[in-house]
Amino acid sequence: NIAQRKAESTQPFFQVVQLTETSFDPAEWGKNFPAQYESWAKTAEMPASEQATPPAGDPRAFMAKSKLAADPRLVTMWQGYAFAVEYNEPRGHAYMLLDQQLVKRVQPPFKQPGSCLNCHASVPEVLNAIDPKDPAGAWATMNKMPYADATKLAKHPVTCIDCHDPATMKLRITRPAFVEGIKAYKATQGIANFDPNKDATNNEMRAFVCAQCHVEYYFKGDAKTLVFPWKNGLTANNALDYYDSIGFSDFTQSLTGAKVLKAQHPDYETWAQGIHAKNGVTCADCHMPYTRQGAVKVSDHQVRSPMADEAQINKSCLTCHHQTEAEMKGRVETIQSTWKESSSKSFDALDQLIRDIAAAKAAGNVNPDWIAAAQQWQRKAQFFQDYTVSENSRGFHAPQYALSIVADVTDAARRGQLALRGITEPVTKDPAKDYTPMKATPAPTTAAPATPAPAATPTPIVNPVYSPAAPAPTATP
Amino acid sequence: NIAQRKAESTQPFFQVVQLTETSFDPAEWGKNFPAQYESWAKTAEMPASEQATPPAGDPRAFMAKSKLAADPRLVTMWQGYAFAVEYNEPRGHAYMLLDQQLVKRVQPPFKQPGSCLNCHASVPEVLNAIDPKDPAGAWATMNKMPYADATKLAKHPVTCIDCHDPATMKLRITRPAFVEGIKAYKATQGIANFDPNKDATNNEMRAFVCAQCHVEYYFKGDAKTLVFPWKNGLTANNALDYYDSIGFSDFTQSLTGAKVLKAQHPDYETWAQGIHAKNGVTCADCHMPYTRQGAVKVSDHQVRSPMADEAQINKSCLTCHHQTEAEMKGRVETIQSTWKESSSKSFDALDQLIRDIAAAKAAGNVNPDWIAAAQQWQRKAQFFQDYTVSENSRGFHAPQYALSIVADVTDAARRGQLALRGITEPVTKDPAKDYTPMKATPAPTTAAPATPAPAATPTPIVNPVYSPAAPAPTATP
Amino acid sequence: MRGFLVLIGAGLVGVTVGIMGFTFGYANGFAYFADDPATCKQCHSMNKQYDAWAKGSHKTVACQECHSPEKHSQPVQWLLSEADNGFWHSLKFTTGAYPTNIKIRDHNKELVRENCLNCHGNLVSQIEQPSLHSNAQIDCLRCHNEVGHKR
Ligand code: HEC
Ligand code: HEC
Ligand code: HEC
Ligand code: HEC
Ligand code: HEC
Ligand code: HEC
Ligand code: HEC
Ligand code: HEC
Ligand code: HEC
Ligand code: HEC
Ligand code: HEC
Ligand code: HEC
Ligand code: HEC
Ligand code: HEC
Ligand SMILES: [Ca+2]
Ligand SMILES: [Ca+2]
Repeated sequence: NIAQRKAESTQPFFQVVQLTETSFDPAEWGKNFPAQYESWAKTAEMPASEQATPPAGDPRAFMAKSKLAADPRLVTMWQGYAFAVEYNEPRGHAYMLLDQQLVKRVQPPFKQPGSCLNCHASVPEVLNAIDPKDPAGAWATMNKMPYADATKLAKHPVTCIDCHDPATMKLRITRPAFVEGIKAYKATQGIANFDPNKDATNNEMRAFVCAQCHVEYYFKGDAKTLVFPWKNGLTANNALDYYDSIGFSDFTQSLTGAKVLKAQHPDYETWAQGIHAKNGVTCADCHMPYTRQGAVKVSDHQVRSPMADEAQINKSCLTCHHQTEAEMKGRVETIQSTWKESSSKSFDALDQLIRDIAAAKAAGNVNPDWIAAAQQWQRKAQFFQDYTVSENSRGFHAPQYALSIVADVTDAARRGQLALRGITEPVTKDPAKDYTPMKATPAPTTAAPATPAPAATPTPIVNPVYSPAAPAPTATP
Repeated sequence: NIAQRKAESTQPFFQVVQLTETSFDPAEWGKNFPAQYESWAKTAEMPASEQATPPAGDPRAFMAKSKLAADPRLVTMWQGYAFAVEYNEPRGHAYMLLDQQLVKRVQPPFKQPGSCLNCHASVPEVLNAIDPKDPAGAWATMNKMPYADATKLAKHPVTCIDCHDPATMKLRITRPAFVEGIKAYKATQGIANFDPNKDATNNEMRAFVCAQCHVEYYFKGDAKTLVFPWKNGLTANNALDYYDSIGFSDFTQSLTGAKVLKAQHPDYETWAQGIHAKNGVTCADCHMPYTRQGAVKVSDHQVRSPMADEAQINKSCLTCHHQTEAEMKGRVETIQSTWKESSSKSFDALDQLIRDIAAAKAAGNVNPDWIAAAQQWQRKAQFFQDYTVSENSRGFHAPQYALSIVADVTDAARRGQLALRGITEPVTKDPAKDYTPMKATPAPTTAAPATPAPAATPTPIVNPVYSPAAPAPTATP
Repeated sequence: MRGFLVLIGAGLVGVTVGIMGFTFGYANGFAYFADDPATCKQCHSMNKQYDAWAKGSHKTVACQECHSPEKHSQPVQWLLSEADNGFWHSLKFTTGAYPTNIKIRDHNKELVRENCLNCHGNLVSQIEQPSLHSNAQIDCLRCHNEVGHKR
């Protein structure tokens, strides 16, 4: 009621308890910040339409839907890797620890390192359990531990202490992988020794806290150190160049023998290429919009899709856009369906390349150099396709950029199919300089000649036949 | 000074002359509307950086730059058609008639119909010269006339009377092709018998007047009637379906023998797929922004690029976007360079398909059915590539949509190259239903097996060998 | 039975009028009839617009000059609009049943559009001219929807 409203607006919160670096229990924080705590807890809510029934024996009442069932081309692409066995839609933060503990990817025969916890648990609590005196050392220990052991030390999913300084409530970065990653990235922009906890603006932090997890990553060496591949920049191309330069691959694709990469949720990197990022619109603006709570506005800690319902669209999009909720929904649907249609075509191209290489290996009569070239193209095509389907906005975070990745997938996959047949096509850098047009003789007229005679020397040869002595085409994806 | 301002503002214009349907001379209109007339005349201005030197004997002091020189892949693509001989950047409306009269495409050996005048001259004047009593009959006559004769009747480029009703100054449509086209398109939306001059809103008219010319078109039959292919809708796919359904092609590509289409400046159709169109932002908003003239504001009739200079960016973009001029310029550059990079890759794919087909025909040992299938793919790839490079905003009018066309080009061209080798790849419609993943045996583990054994029956066969008895692959682009 | 329903009906009207009276009075609904922007600001719901207005190009123009019919030339419309808006604002404010980002209703948007012309009629006389007899033809807000108070 109004009397209460008027009171609320003058006193936003009471300092009920003193919070410290060992206030691991979010309920403690909730005494000072009930609105944020309550909405944070609501990440356990899940619309019935998104729920799936867990297999027999699973302790969960419901889980998220399978992405493998929705598009089994994922299964083909991931042959030789744990993802081919189980991969689901993401859901609320409340489930991150549980869903990780129960996924088949951490069960035998698969083995995972403690590193996995970086993004699925309240890490300060884990490090404290390992060694309260030496967080850096504890982190190294956690990374190398078998997952099954490490996860026993974890008690909560991401919680207040992971994102906030208990003394000032300021946002802060708690993950070493991000500190290193953003330092490397800022260096490419000419900014040396960037430290997000000292140098970042408040607005940057509103994306950085999310970018500790919603990013592409790999585990480096035997130490299983979590690393973000940002040394060359944040694009998909930059990441591929980085992995190529260090000779890294996640697994050997078992159908083709290609050494391939796994791309995971590059939400932050993709957002960074879009127009929202360019205009300083952050993850928190859309996924944690300000919500009227009586007379004050608080950040909605029920992190979720801004399209969840009309009220959510109103809170997030309509802060900046003067359109109706229905119009904003329509915009998102148009972008996502354009992406979906195009990325399905590129997925076919990748799938067909994989089957082709498998068939060529089975046939046994194909030039091994051609196979090697095709595998090299598969590496690119597969990383890019994985990149775009693992990104969680289905094209929305950067619509044009996402489509440029899709276009590259098709080109790489189809070039791979041609390479497998001995055909290497050039890439035109500057058409005005390094390209000569092919012209028909005689000179063209409006009425085209009935039997055109191609003039230039026909390259490449159609259907080259394999002979082990033939010069090997160079593999240069 | 203030007194003068007040006088100007209460009397926005003096009805100096009475305008009628035979006021063909824009200078007459200029007596009533000096501001609009002066800016209209300024379309003859051309920045020095965009000027090229005409060939010897050409009456023009300067002309626009050659697009063929900037990207000679156009020359290869257009073998067998007049465009391969001359194709330039567009420039101001003042030049439309002259540039058409002097282009090599209307000189022998090429023959063009009077239809060409629809978009390059003040048409009411031409029709009046043919038959002042019967505009519809005069239009039919003009279309069929040889261009060389018809153009003698034209005196002005597009002028006031083409866009405005002389009695009310309201915007109006003067081109039958648009009246028919928009009627067909609106019918696909469930609106029957739409007549733009009666049913369109003022805001629609601010795009419709431009859409009389800045659209993809073809000349129908011997009557050479100008027609816009909008029966199925406004997308590139819709246009291709339309042409396929009536069995139309513009020319036979002389290198490959494929029956192909020419796409011309689909500026309106592309804009219509973008977010600006969805928000009612019209061509006039960006290309004819309001300009302060003393105490009144008027539409800038110097139709040109909104990026021409800072002042222009300010007038057009900054009305709605509260960023700086430099930021808006940056946005456009990002969009255009992403488009440029991707569309260059797709152009390579098309170019390589063309060379492949030419080589296959020259070699003479390739299954004719495979060649036919490849030609069919060329038709699609070439129409789409032409569509995206002939559109004048280099991706800006609908950034994501433009990239989806580019992605389709690569897919079609590369499928064509495969078809030429006897390989027909399926298209997955609903992966959850009509797709079966290929799985490796044994079951995958994190450590991938050293020698994977592909299980599923390998399809398709690598390097099929031509034998005239072999079953022909179906050509289904 | 019929009498019973009438009784309930009467009761409902009474309760409604009572709530109206309370909310309208307590939530300062009468402020709506004043011309001073500070009266709009009495509701925190209007803070965002007020703050942006105070920094904007129209800080010399009162809220009402855009959001109400012109008082002197259209007294009846003015009164009706004030009563309508005053009532709804008070009710929504009291019940809290309004979204985080409030949106202008269509008829109020139309009203704002017409008010632009009260001040800028001369300036836009040329661009309005092709459609002189239908004011609604050019929508100022398509380009200038942030003039009152940027979001
Ligand atoms: C760099 C951060 C990061 C690391 C490291 C990480 N994850 Fe995740 N994980 C995420 C994010 C973010 C999501 C939600 C977005 C998504 O599903 O794409 C997620 C989702 C999941 C999910 C639910 C969706 C799915 O994939 O089925 C599971 C299960 C999961 N991760 C398991 C693991 C395991 C096992 C590891 C270690 C091998 C791991 N994660 C390592 C960030 C990470
Ligand atoms: C995943 C990261 C994350 C977690 C976990 C998180 N917060 Fe926040 N929190 C944010 C962000 C982002 C903001 C916006 C800060 C800004 O704009 O300066 C925020 C803002 C706040 C604020 C400032 C007022 C407001 O609402 O904007 C409070 C108080 C707060 N959070 C309390 C909590 C509490 C209590 C918890 C645990 C129950 C928690 N937060 C967990 C990210 C997080
Ligand atoms: C500590 C790692 C971590 C941090 C930090 C983090 N996330 Fe997540 N996020 C995850 C994981 C893991 C999941 C998937 C959980 C699952 O499926 O069980 C997830 C899921 C999500 C989802 C899907 C929710 C749904 O209902 O479908 C969204 C949206 C999201 N995160 C956004 C954000 C935003 C925005 C931030 C920053 C304010 C953020 N995340 C910070 C790890 C993290
Ligand atoms: C301008 C608004 C906007 C911004 C900024 C934004 N997102 Fe999103 N995000 C969306 C929309 C819209 C979707 C699609 C939701 C859907 O399809 O239901 C989405 C989807 C997601 C999802 C999947 C949610 C789900 O339910 O499956 C995750 C995770 C996510 N975003 C994380 C992030 C992160 C991390 C950032 C910052 C680096 C970010 N987003 C920035 C609007 C935004
Ligand atoms: C904090 C401000 C802000 C929020 C919140 C916001 N946007 Fe935007 N949005 C912008 C800006 C700025 C642009 C760039 C265009 C412009 O200048 O108007 C933009 C552009 C867009 C575009 C066109 C660009 C593109 O990528 O295609 C779409 C679509 C869009 N927004 C949708 C959304 C949706 C959906 C949401 C909510 C989930 C949302 N926006 C939330 C500020 C915002
Ligand atoms: C449906 C309208 C339309 C028709 C019909 C049309 N044009 Fe054009 N023409 C345009 C537009 C719009 C431009 C400017 C945009 C561009 O260049 O893409 C243009 C540009 C040109 C140019 C300058 C750029 C260039 O292409 O070199 C020439 C020359 C030209 N047209 C000649 C012709 C000839 C010859 C014909 C008849 C065969 C013709 N036009 C038919 C609309 C048309
Ligand atoms: C009667 C046909 C016709 C109409 C109507 C027409 N245009 Fe054009 N437009 C052309 C032609 C033809 C050219 C190319 C002239 C040349 O290169 O000689 C052109 C050129 C242009 C250019 C390039 C100018 C430059 O300086 O590079 C722009 C921009 C343009 N038109 C926009 C528009 C807009 C916006 C409208 C509607 C308000 C419109 N046009 C109406 C036929 C037309
Ligand atoms: C939101 C603004 C906007 C709208 C709306 C818009 N355009 Fe454009 N247009 C641009 C920009 C930006 C460019 C790129 C200019 C450049 O690269 O110099 C462009 C380029 C063009 C060009 C080429 C100009 C040149 O100098 O080469 C033509 C022709 C054109 N547009 C016609 C149209 C037509 C016709 C419509 C409506 C159907 C339209 N535009 C709608 C912004 C717009
Ligand atoms: C290519 C089309 C085109 C041509 C040619 C053209 N106009 Fe316009 N004119 C427009 C458009 C579009 C508007 C904006 C009308 C609206 O929004 O209702 C306009 C508006 C006007 C207006 C209304 C005031 C204003 O500035 O918005 C006048 C007066 C006018 N034109 C005069 C002329 C005169 C005089 C000529 C010839 C010298 C001319 N026009 C040539 C398209 C054209
Ligand atoms: C009459 C209003 C208006 C004008 C003028 C205008 N825009 Fe926009 N623009 C919009 C709207 C509305 C959106 C959609 C996003 C939103 O709601 O903010 C948008 C979105 C955009 C976007 C993001 C969407 C995309 O396609 O990537 C870009 C970039 C953009 N505008 C650039 C420009 C440029 C450059 C100009 C000037 C040449 C311009 N705009 C002129 C209203 C306008
Ligand atoms: C009693 C508190 C209160 C006062 C005083 C108040 N408003 Fe409001 N106003 C609200 C609330 C609550 C809403 C949201 C209503 C909704 O979304 O349905 C609102 C919505 C609006 C709207 C958008 C919805 C519509 O009806 O079109 C406008 C415009 C507006 N107010 C203007 C004003 C002006 C101008 C004043 C001062 C003369 C004012 N308000 C005074 C509480 C108030
Ligand atoms: C009661 C009078 C009044 C009303 C009503 C009014 N304005 Fe203004 N407007 C002004 C004054 C005074 C200025 C400042 C003029 C100056 O500085 O020269 C102004 C300036 C402007 C400017 C230029 C500054 C800017 O913000 O870009 C625009 C545009 C404008 N008004 C549009 C509108 C629109 C649109 C409406 C209706 C929504 C409107 N005005 C309603 C009096 C008014
Ligand atoms: C299509 C976009 C558009 C529409 C619609 C529009 N305007 Fe404008 N307006 C502009 C532009 C652009 C300018 C800046 C012109 C300049 O200064 O060169 C402007 C300037 C103004 C100014 C400020 C002039 C000055 O120099 O301070 C006022 C006041 C104004 N408009 C009022 C209106 C009113 C009232 C309407 C509705 C009848 C309207 N506008 C409709 C685009 C528009
Ligand atoms: C110059 C004209 C002008 C003035 C002065 C003005 N407004 Fe507005 N107002 C508008 C316009 C225009 C809109 C519609 C914006 C849109 O299209 O979304 C609007 C919308 C609103 C809304 C709906 C929510 C929103 O932000 O769109 C509220 C509430 C509101 N005004 C309150 C006020 C208050 C309170 C004041 C005085 C402090 C005020 N207005 C002064 C022009 C004005
Ligand atoms: Ca990875
Ligand atoms: Ca055509």
